Amino acid sequence: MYTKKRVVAMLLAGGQGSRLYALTRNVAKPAVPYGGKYRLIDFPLSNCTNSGIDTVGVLTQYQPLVLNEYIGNGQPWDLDKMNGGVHVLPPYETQAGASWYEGTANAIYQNIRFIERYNPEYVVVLGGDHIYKMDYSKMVDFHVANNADCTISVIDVPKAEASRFGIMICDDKNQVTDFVEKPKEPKSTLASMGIYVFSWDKLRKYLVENEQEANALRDKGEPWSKDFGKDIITSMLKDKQRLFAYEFEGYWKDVGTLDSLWEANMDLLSPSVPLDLYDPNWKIYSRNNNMPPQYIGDSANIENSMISEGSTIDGTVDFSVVFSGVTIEAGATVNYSIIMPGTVIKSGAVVEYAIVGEDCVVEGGAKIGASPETIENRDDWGIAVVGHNVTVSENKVVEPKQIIGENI
Amino acid sequence: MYTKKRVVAMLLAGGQGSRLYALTRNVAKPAVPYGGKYRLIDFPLSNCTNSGIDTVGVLTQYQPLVLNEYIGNGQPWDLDKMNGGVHVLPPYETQAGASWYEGTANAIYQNIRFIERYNPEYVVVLGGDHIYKMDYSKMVDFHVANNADCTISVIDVPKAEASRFGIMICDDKNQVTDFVEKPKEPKSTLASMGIYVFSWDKLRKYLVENEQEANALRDKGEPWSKDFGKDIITSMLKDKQRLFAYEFEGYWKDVGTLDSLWEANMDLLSPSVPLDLYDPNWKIYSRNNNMPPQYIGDSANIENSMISEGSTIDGTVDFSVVFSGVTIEAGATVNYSIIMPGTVIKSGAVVEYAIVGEDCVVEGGAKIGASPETIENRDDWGIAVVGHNVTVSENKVVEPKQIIGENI
Amino acid sequence: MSVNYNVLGLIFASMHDSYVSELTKQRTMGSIPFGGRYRLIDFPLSNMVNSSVAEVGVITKSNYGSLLDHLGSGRDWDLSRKKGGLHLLPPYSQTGGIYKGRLDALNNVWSFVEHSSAKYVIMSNCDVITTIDFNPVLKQHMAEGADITLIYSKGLYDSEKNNCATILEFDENNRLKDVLVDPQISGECNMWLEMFIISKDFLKKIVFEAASRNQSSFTREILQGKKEEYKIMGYEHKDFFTKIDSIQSYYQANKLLLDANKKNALFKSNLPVYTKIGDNGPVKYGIEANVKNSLIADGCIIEGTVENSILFRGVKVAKGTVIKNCVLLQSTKVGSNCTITSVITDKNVEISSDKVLTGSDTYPLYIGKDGKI
Amino acid sequence: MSVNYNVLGLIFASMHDSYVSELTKQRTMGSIPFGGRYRLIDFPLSNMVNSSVAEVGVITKSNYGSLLDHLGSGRDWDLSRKKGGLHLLPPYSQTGGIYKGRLDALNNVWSFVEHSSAKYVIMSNCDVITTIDFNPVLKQHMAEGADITLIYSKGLYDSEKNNCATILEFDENNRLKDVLVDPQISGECNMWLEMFIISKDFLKKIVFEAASRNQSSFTREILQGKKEEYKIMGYEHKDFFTKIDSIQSYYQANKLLLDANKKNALFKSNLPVYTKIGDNGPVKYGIEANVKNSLIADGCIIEGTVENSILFRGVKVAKGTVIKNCVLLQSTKVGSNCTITSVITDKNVEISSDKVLTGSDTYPLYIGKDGKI
Repeated sequence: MYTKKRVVAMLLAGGQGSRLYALTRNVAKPAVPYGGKYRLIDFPLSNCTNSGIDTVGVLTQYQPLVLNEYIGNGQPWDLDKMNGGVHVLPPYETQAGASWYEGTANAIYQNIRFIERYNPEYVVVLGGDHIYKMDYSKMVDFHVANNADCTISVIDVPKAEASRFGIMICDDKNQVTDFVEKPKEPKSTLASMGIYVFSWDKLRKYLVENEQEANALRDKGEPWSKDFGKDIITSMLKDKQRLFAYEFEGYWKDVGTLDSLWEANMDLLSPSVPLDLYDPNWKIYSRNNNMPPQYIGDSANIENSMISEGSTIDGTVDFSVVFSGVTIEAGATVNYSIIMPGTVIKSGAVVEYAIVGEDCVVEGGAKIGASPETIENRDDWGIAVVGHNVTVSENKVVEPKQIIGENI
Repeated sequence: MYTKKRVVAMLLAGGQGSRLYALTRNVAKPAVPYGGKYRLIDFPLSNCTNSGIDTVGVLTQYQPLVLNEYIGNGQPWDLDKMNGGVHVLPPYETQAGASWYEGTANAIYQNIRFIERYNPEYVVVLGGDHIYKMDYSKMVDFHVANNADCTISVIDVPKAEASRFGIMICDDKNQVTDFVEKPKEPKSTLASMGIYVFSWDKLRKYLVENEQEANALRDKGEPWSKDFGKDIITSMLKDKQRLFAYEFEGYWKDVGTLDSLWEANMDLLSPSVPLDLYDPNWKIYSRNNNMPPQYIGDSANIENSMISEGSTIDGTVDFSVVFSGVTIEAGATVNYSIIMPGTVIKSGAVVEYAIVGEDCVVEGGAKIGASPETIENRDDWGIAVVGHNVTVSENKVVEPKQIIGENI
Repeated sequence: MSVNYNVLGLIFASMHDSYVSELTKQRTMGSIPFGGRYRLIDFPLSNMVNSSVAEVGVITKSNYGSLLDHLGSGRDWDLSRKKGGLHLLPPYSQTGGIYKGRLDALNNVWSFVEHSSAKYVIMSNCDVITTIDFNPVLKQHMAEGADITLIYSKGLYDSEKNNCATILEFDENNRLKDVLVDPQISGECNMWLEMFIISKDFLKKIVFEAASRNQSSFTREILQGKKEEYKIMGYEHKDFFTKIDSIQSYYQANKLLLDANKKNALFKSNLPVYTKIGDNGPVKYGIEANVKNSLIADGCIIEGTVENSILFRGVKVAKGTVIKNCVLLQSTKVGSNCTITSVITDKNVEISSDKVLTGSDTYPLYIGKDGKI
Repeated sequence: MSVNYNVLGLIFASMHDSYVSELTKQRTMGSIPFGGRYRLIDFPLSNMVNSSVAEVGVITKSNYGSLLDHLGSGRDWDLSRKKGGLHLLPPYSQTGGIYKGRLDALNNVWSFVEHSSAKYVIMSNCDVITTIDFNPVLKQHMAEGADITLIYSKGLYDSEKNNCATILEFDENNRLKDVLVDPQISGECNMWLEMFIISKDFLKKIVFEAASRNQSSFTREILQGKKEEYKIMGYEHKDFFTKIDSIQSYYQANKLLLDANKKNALFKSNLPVYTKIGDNGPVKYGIEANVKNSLIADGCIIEGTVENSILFRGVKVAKGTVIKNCVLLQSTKVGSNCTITSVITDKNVEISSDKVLTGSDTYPLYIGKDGKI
C-alpha cells in the first residue's frame, strides 16, 4: 500500500515558543506570520518540496488547530500526495494508554511506525522556526558521500555570538569530534542549524535506546530526558558513530525571540541580505487567501517596504513589512514595523519599531513603539509588541519593549 | 480565509472498540475492514460526499495513525478541499495545559473553534461504526421543515431487539417526547441510529453548558460525564427543545461486535439485503491500493461470494467475503468467512464461520472455526476470530468462538 | 448543503473572442488576464462555486492552451472532484469543425450535459464581469415555474460605444416582451448579462429542436423566436457589472477597479474570487518608490513612480520611471527613466530604459505579448 | 530524493494509432483499455513516476478526449503538482495541423520542454507494455557519456506476425551499429522498445536541426542517419514486454496476463501500476458462478461460467452464459444462456440473452463500442 521513499522528513514543529508568547497564545510557533505573506513553517515545507522530498511528518501537540488547518491537505506546498505528502502527527492513545510527547526524541520515537511505512534509507529532521532556503538533497548527497551515520548542517557564526549556539568541533574532513551546547568559551564557530540527516537504521537504534534508558532512569527516580539534540547526538558521538558537519552558506535566521523575528523581517528590506523571495526556481509556497491585489491610495507614501495582497494603503509606510488584508488609513504612519494579516491602522496612529499581531485595530492617536534615537537610555529601548486580536484605543501608548496581549 | 459552509459534519470516530479488540489492537475501530474493499469509516465519509457535505471533522484519540494515513488528504472520498475537506482532529495542548477527550460531547466541545471557522447553520454528528447509505441532505431538509433544534435519525427495530438500543418516544408529528437508553420494557421500537442534525447555535449552547456542569460536578467530587447522547440530548429534552425523529428506511447495521461485523458482511451476500455497493449514483469510496485485477485459477471453485482486487484464488470459496491481496491456494477451503486484506490461506487449510484479520498466514491442515451443524451444544458455537498479522501453524485448530491474537 | 449536485454550470469560454482580437491572438476570452491577478473565467467560475455548484463544463473553441494551463485540475476552485468537478470541453466533435453559435455548441457537448445528474443548468459567458450568487436566481426560476430565466442588469447603453449588447424588455409580470440586439439607441436599458438558468430537460428540448432545424443562435431562435411560446422570465442583478467588448472597454474595465466601491462590489469577502495561485512574493517598494491610486499584484518590484495604473503579477518598474494610467500585464519589465502613459502591455513585454510611450485614455497604446521595445 | 526534478518524461500517446484502428476510432493509443482495469498510458506513466520523474508531458495527436478524461489532473499518479506535474500537450500549433513524426512532434511541443528545468529527457510510447525502472538506464547513460541511450529487449521477431518493429544491432562496445525497420527476417532480435534517454541540450540540437531540414522521422534521420556521428548506446531491459500492433496482438497481450509469471513481471509490488480509480464494488460471484483461469476486475457481477478470459470493470455475466477465451471491456453486459467464445467486446457492449458468438483464437471477433447484439 505504501511505496518506498528514499528520504522522509520529520519536522519538529515544537511547542508554544514561550519567548514569542504574545504571538503564540492560540497558535503553534511554526504558524507565526513572517515576511509579508508567509508563516514560519512555509520555509522548511517549501525547502522539502524544492529538494524533491515529498513525505513529511509534522510533530506537534501544542495548539495544532491553526497549524492543522493551515497545512490542510498540503496542497499549497505540493505536498498533497496519494503516496506520501505532509501529515500532522499528534500524540495518541494506544492499548497501553495515552501519552503526550515527552521531548523531541520521544516525539519521533512515537512515530517510528509512520516512518517505517515508507521504508526510507534516510530521515531528515528539521525544526519549524528557522528562516532559510536550503537544498536538502545536496546535504543527503554529502551524507552518502561521507558514508555518515548522521550529518548536521552548520553555519559559521561570528565568534562573539558562538556561545549562544550548539557548537560543533570538527576535524579537517568535516567529521564531528565534539559537540557543546552553548559553550562559554567556544572552540569553534560552527553552529548547529538544527537540521539533521540520519541513516534511518542508525536513528531508529538510538531512538529506541534513548527511550529505554530514559524510562529506566525515570523508574529509578533519576533525572531523564528524551531530547533530540541533547540525547541522540551525544550518544552517537560517544559511540564513535560517523557524524559529519555540512557547512551551509547563505541566509539562516533563528526566529525564536520577538527581537529576532523583527530583525528577520527587516532583513528582507536590506539589499545586502541574500534571501530572495522572488526566485522562480525556489519558490516559497504559502496558503493563499483569495484576496484581490493591494490598492495603494492617493495619499499613500510607501518606501522601502514589502506589502501583500488584499491590503489597502493610504498612509505612510517606511521600512516595514505589511501582511495581507491590512488597512493603513490616510494619515497613519508605520515605520520599521511589522503589521500582521487583517490589522487596521487608523488615521492618526503612529507605529514605529513594532510588531502588531493579526486582526488588531490601532485607533487614531495611538502610538506604538518609538525610534531608538528618541530614547535617552538605550537599555530602555526595544521592539514594542501587540499580540493578535488586540484593540489599541485612541491615544493609547505602547512603550518600546512593552508587550501587550489584551485590549488597551 | 474560510468560506461559510451551511453544514459541517463531525464524525465521532470513537475509541478502541473493545468488543472488537482482536481487530483493533493497532487501529481505531473506524479503520476496521468491511465488505471486501472498504473500512467502516468509508460509509459515513462517502455518505457525506454524496450528500453534498464537504467539510468533515473526524474526532479520535485512539491509535489515529492508521486512520490518519487511511484518510490522508481525503482524496478518495472527494474530501481534499482547499476550503473545507476532511480533517482528523486529535486532542491538543493549549496554554491552559493538555487534555484528552473526556467523552464524545467534550471532544466536540474542544473543537468548537474548528466548527466556527465555517460559520455553519447546521452540524451533523455521526458515528464511525455503522453500515448504511443515507442522504443527510434530506435529513437536514426535514430538520429545517420542522424548525427543529435537533433531529435524530431513527430506525424501526423488531420489538424483541428494542431493549438493546436507545429508544425514542415520539408524538404523531415525529416530535420526540422521551428518550430511554436500552429500556427493559421499550415503549416504542424507534431506535436511535446515532446520527444527529443540530442547529449549530443550539448545539453550541448545550456543549458549553454540559462542559461547565460536568466540571462543576467533578470539582465537587461527584459523578460527571460529557457524553453526547446521554448528556446533550437529555438536557435538550428536559429544556423542551424541539427534537424530532427522522425515520430512516433502508439497511442500517451497528457493527460494534465481532458477531455483528460477521453478520454485516454476510448480509452483502444475501439478495434480499438492500445495501447496493454497485450504484453509480451513490458510490462508496475507499482508498485504493493499486493492485491488478483478481486472478481466478484453474482449480478455483467460487460461489456466492465477494472477492476484491489483487487476490489470487485457486481454492474453494463459498458464502464468503474476501478482501484485496488475499491468496487462497488450491486445496484450501473458505466457507461463510471473512478474509481480510493480504492474508494467505494455504493448501489444505479449512476456514469456516470465521473472521481472519489482515496479513495473516493460515498454514496447511489448519482448521479455523466450524459449521454450527457440527457442534453438539449450540451454545458452544460462535464465530472464530484470528487477529491481524497472526500465523496459524500447520494442523492447528481455532475452535468456534475462540479469539486468537497471537501466533499459534 | 455545502455543494449542490442538482445544478450544472456551463461556461462559454470563447464567446465573443473576436471583439478583443488583440488579446485573443494566443488565448481565448476566458483566459484574458484581468484585475491584476485574475483571468476572465475566474469570475463566472467563482460565481458558480460560491453558489454551491459542484460540476462545471467549460466550452471552448480554439486557442484554449492558456485556459488549460490556468484551470489545471480545477483545484484552485475546489473543483478537482470525482463526483462533479471541472471539465474542459474542447471543440473536437464527431461532425468536425468549430461550433457556430450557442445552441450548436450545446449540441456538441450534449453527451457531457446528458451524463450529469443535475436537474438545472446555469450558463454564463466570460466577457461580463460581475459577482453574483445564483441561488436567489434559481429560487426565483423554480418559484415562477419559468422555462428560462435571463439575468440582466440596468445599465447605460450607447450604440456608439458598446460593440455588442442584447437589450431585454419585460412585461409587468416580469415575462420577456422584446429582445433587441445592438440597437441604434442610447440610455438606460436592461442589459442581458448573457447568463441564464434553464432546466436540463427544457435545454435538451431546445438544443435538439435547433439541431434538427440546423439553427445555432440562442438569441435569435429562442429569445426572439420563441418568446411568446416559452415562459422566459427576467432576474435583475442589482450590482456592479462591466463588459469587455473592445480593447478600449478592456482598458476601462481594469481601471474601474481603482474605484473602491466598484472594487468592493466585485471582491466581496463572502463571495471570494478564486484564481490560480502564483506563489509570488509580496510587492517590494524601493527607496524611491512613489505609488498612488493603483492596484498592484504580488510579485511586483517597484522602484519608480506608478499612478492610476493596474500592475499584474511580477511587473518590474525600475528607478526614475513614471507609469501613468497604464495596465501592465504579468511580468512586464520597464527599465529605468521611462515615461509610459496610457499603455496596455501584454504578458512578458520588456521596455528598455529611457523610453517614452504615450497612448491616450480613450485610445490606449497596446503592446503585444513578448514584445520588446 | 523521492522525486527528481532533473528528469523530464515525454510520452507519445498517439504513436501507431493506425495499427489498431478498431480500438482507436474514438480514442488514441494511450487510452486503449488493457488488463482489466488499465489504459495503455498507465504503464509508461507509472514507469516514470516509479523512477521519481516529477514532470511528464503527454504528446497527443487527435481523439484525445478519452485520454483527458482518464488522466484528469494526474492525481491518481501523484502528478497533480505545482512544480512539475502532468501536462497534456494537444496538437494545436502555430504552424497548424498535426505532426508527421517524432521529431516534428517534439518541435511542436518544444516550448514546454524548454521551460522545464530538467537536464535529461526520458521518452516512451504507449504501445509497448512493460514495467521498467529508468534509474539504471539513466545511470548507464551518464556513465557512458552517451548522446542517446536506446532501451531494447531480446524478443522473437517474425515479419509475418509483427506489424511494426525496429530491430537494433550493437557493436562489442554496446554502440549502435545497425537499425532495421520491419525487415523480412525472423528469429531472436534486439527489439527497440521505443523508449530512450537523451539530454535536453542534445535533444534540442537534433530537433532544431531536423526542423531546419524539414525532417520528421527520428528512426530514419537520427538512428539510421547519424549512428556513426552520434554516440548512440543500448540498454537491455531483461524483463517481460509485449507490444500492441494489431487487434490480434491486443487480444494475445491481454491473455498473456493469465500466465502468472508474466502477470507478476508486469505488476511488481515495488513498481506498482497506477490508474484512474473507479470506486467499483468487489466482484460478486453468484450461486451458480463457475470461473476458471481468468482475470476479473472490480465491479463485475458473475452468475455464469467464465474461462480463460479477461473481464474489465463492471462486466455483468448472467446465469447460464458461458464466456470462453474472451476479452470483455468495461461495462460489457452479457445476458443469460449465451455462449461467447474468442470475442473482444469494446466498452458498453450489450449482448442480449441466448446469443452465440464465436471468433477464433487467431482471429477474435471484435464488437465495437456501445454495440448492441
